[in-house]
Amino acid sequence: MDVVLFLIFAFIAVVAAINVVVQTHPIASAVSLIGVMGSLAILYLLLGAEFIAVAQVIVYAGAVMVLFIFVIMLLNAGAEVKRGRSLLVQLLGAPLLIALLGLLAYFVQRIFPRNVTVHFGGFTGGSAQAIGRALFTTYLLPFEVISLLILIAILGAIVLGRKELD
Amino acid sequence: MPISNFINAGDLIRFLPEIILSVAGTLLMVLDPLVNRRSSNLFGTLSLLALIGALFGSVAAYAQAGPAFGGMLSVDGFATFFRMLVIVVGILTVLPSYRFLARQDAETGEYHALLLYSIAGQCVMVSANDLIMIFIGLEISSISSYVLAGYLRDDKRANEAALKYFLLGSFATGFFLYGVALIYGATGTVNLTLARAAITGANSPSPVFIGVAAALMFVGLGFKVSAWPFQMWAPDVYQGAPTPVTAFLSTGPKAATFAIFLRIFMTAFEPIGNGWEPLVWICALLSMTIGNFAALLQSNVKRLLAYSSIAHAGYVLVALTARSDVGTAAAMFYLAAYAFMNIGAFAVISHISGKGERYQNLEDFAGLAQKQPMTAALLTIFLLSLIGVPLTGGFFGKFYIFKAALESHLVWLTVLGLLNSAVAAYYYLRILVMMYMHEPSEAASGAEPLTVGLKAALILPALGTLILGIFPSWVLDFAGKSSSLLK
Amino acid sequence: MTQVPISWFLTLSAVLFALGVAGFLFRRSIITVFMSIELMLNAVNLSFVTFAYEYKQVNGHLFTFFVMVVAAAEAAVGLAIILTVFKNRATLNIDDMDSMKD
Amino acid sequence: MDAFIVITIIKLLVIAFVLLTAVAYLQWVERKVIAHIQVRPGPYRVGPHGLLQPLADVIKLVTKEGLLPSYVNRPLYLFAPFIAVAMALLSIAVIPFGPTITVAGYSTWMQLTDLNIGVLFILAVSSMGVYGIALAGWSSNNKYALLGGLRSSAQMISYELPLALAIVSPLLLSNTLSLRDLVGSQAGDIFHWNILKLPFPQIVSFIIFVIAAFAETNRIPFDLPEAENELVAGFHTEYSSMKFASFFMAEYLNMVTVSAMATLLFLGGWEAPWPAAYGSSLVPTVIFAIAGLIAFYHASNPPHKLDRYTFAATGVIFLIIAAIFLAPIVQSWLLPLFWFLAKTGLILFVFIWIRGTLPRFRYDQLMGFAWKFLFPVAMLNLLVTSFLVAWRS
Repeated sequence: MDVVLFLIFAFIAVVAAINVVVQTHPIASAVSLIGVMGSLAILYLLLGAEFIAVAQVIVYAGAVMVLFIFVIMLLNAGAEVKRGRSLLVQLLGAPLLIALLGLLAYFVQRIFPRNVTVHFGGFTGGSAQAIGRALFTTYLLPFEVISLLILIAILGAIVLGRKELD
Repeated sequence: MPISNFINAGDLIRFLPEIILSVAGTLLMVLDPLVNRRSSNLFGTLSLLALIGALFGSVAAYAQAGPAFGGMLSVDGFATFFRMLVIVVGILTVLPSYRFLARQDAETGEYHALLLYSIAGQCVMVSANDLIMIFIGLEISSISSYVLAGYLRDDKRANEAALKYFLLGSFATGFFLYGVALIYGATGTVNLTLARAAITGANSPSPVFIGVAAALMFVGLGFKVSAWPFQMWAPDVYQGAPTPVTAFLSTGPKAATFAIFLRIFMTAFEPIGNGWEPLVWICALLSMTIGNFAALLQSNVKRLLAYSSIAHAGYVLVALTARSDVGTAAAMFYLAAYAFMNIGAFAVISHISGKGERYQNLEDFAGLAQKQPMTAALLTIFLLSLIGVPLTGGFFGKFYIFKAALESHLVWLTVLGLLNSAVAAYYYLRILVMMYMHEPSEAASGAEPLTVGLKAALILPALGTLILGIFPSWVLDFAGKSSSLLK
Repeated sequence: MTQVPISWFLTLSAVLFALGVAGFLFRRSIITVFMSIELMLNAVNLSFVTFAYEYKQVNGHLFTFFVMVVAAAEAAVGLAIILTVFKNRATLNIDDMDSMKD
Repeated sequence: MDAFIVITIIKLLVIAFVLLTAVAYLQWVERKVIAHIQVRPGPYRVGPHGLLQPLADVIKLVTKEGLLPSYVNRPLYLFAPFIAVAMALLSIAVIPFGPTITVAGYSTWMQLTDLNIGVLFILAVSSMGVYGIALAGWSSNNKYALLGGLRSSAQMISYELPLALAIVSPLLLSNTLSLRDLVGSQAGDIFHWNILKLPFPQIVSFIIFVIAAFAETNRIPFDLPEAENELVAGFHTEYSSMKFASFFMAEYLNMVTVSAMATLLFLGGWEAPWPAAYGSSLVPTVIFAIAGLIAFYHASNPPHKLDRYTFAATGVIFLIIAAIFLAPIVQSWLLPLFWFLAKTGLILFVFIWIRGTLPRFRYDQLMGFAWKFLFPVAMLNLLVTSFLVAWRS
């Protein structure tokens, strides 16, 4: 059951991720990316990270990607114009990527023997309560400091987006 | 568990510089719409005060040295050294910004707020002892720098600089973060001290695993410090960004990134040093070589200094390759010296470049010595220090680095590094020749007289460069003392 | 077999990361390049959550949470930068960003 | 295990049937109410008092030709209505309608499934609803649709913030994210409901929630995405037949969801407003009895010939319902259901009422209202609430 669930959503995630990379139109890539994020959210549930799964949907799929789609719509970005790419990229791109993937998979398989397995309900420490407790004790400092980051993001977007400088 | 395990009054004092900077930044941001900004230098003055306050704050924090917030921060000599360095860089950035922003009609509180936030982020970075905290500090510093690079948003080049900086910076962040994830996977912790204990401990994880993590982090940090082969963004970004911002980017964030580079690689990854040493060796050599040879071909001074900053990143990597406390101390000293001389040189460029940053070419410096002898003399100090002439900070910086390299038996790297320094002398001397031996150009004759802020912005780094060159032991002793305590 | 080996999750994460890198390197549209970066960050998040499962710690979830906040902040600033670029040049092709080439 | 699956399937079918019928009739109610506000009869032809009008509408929409304009981006154009209606239906899954009930020996929740992060789930799903509208606007390849889609996504992003902040305050009082426990924490009379609960009554956040909910569902006065005089029909300009109906359905489903959410978060869910000892259990009986008597009164002097029989039949039905509410066996689960539906229905009525009454905002006013008024007020309310909660604990 868990294996089937994993295989289905891993497959969706990989296909959608490939789609992000090969589609020429930004909006098609964006929709595929939402697909990746959605299937990752399901996999998070499998890993017992219910809060993160929901946060993934709210933050990534519901806010970040909406911004992307919004900008694509606003700029009316069309399909990518194909240029003559350098011969090197054309010849080496795909083989290099496949080699890199193979290497990564090899590393991961070698480092992690199959003795640790995942099944639904195997870890239940990812509830909102557990996250909140850790956030306000052990991770109090990063939590407070990261609020500064959000302030910077707001300020930065305003600085760059305002009509006039003075 | 009681809350006092995670926070207490001492922790707040250890966190004082960051608190001062972020509160001041927020104050500036709020003040911006409330004051008539044509009339005053209020924003610049306020941020100067905040930076000086933060300088004292970091001294006060050092008086309480120790881990803070349950091991998230480690306020030690190393952290204090770099905290003070980035704060001083901040002061030296604000000083030329006064005149620069006024000339571009772009003086706002937001500029200074972003600058203060960025410095606060760097302070978090250098004092953090936990990879997640380092990551957050890095992002605070980076995201505000992206905005600063694109601050003059009607300028095509500034946009492009911001875009490239942003895209490459985020790309690097991805790599760094993947490295953090693997460290977490390998050791079950992201605290550097605990991770080191896990790596050296009995059940140490597979060295391949740690190696992959180290490689990913190296890629991420390599991008941020513009080391070969990740240097391609630096010239465009440094050329396109507003000049005071360029001065800041090439010194503050760079010093802070090198600080975490040293901290991560000299604590957590130190046990697998034999693995990464050859990698860093090649990167150091090629960064120096490519930076120096590319700089030979440049006619734009900002671009030239950008390539030279790639080369200087290479010198610091030589110190890292040495893998010793002496090397770490040498890197700390060099970064301080580099900050002074580079920021001074950029301050001169920002003074010469004029409204709209028109004058950035080598020819625009022609005859500066006739028109403004003082400016030319100060630029000469900075350039001589960049070359590494004795009695300047640059000389001792290079000296200590190559000494540390020799002590670690890196003979070839030292020889090639020294050859590189000889090449570098050529393009710095070109600027000097241009200033002293040519007829005044349009830019040199049109340059405004130095304002008080600008004078301070030039004289302070010149003093710094000379002090480091004449009394190097003042800084070096402190660096040596704190580098040996890093683990 | 009803349980999934943990290495499958990590392989998936590595594959997604590599695809993100590929997208960053091969795509020419700025927005798609940026989306590839988001894909990389998502892949990293999967690793964090998987390791959290392995160690039965909540810490990995918190790192993911912080990464999400950072990604959101990056998106806001990044898209603002893209907007200013588009305003000045009316193009989103990364090859056209060459005003400083000598 | 098997019983669980069977019960779940039964619940699924019942909820789907009731919900879709309710949505169809909500539209009828809306037309009737607005008609009465505007002093006209409304739908009257199909069936007595137009009661079969929704059926006729459905038949019309299903049998209409499904037009596929040649210039649209086909996959996304077809995908958009699907995602809109799917996301609207998904959030119903976690909404509880009443307490645990026991039927024929099996006890079950009056809810499809209970998540311990139900509130977050609904937020997540509703934030995905934007895509239906944004993609519809973009894929139509039509400038009115594009502008409509842009406006609506901007509006939904902006109003999601005050909405979420308004939700947080009652959550602080209730200290749970499960919708079922949320009602459990408000057990008792009206002064235990979050809207009036001490230490800080959540009236302000209730009002903010309802205002933001109006904006989230694109209802008047926030229906700028489909402002007819500026943007034709907004994002669904290019849609027809069932695809159009999907958007329509999604809008009404969202209305039902937010009304149910308001009931659960602020109005005590299925709790009666005052204790049964003071006769709250008699309220439905009294209401239905009065309705039945009114029907009989109308039957005695009918406006149409046929009404003599239809009104009488309706009156009998109402009286039977009133009698059922008195039966102690079913009271335990029928009463909570009644209160829940009554509160949800009341809020739905407010939705319709406002539509009949208020004019539309100007676009910049709309955004300014969200950012400059609603957001700070919600923030302030949250601050005060959190301080009071911290002080009390």
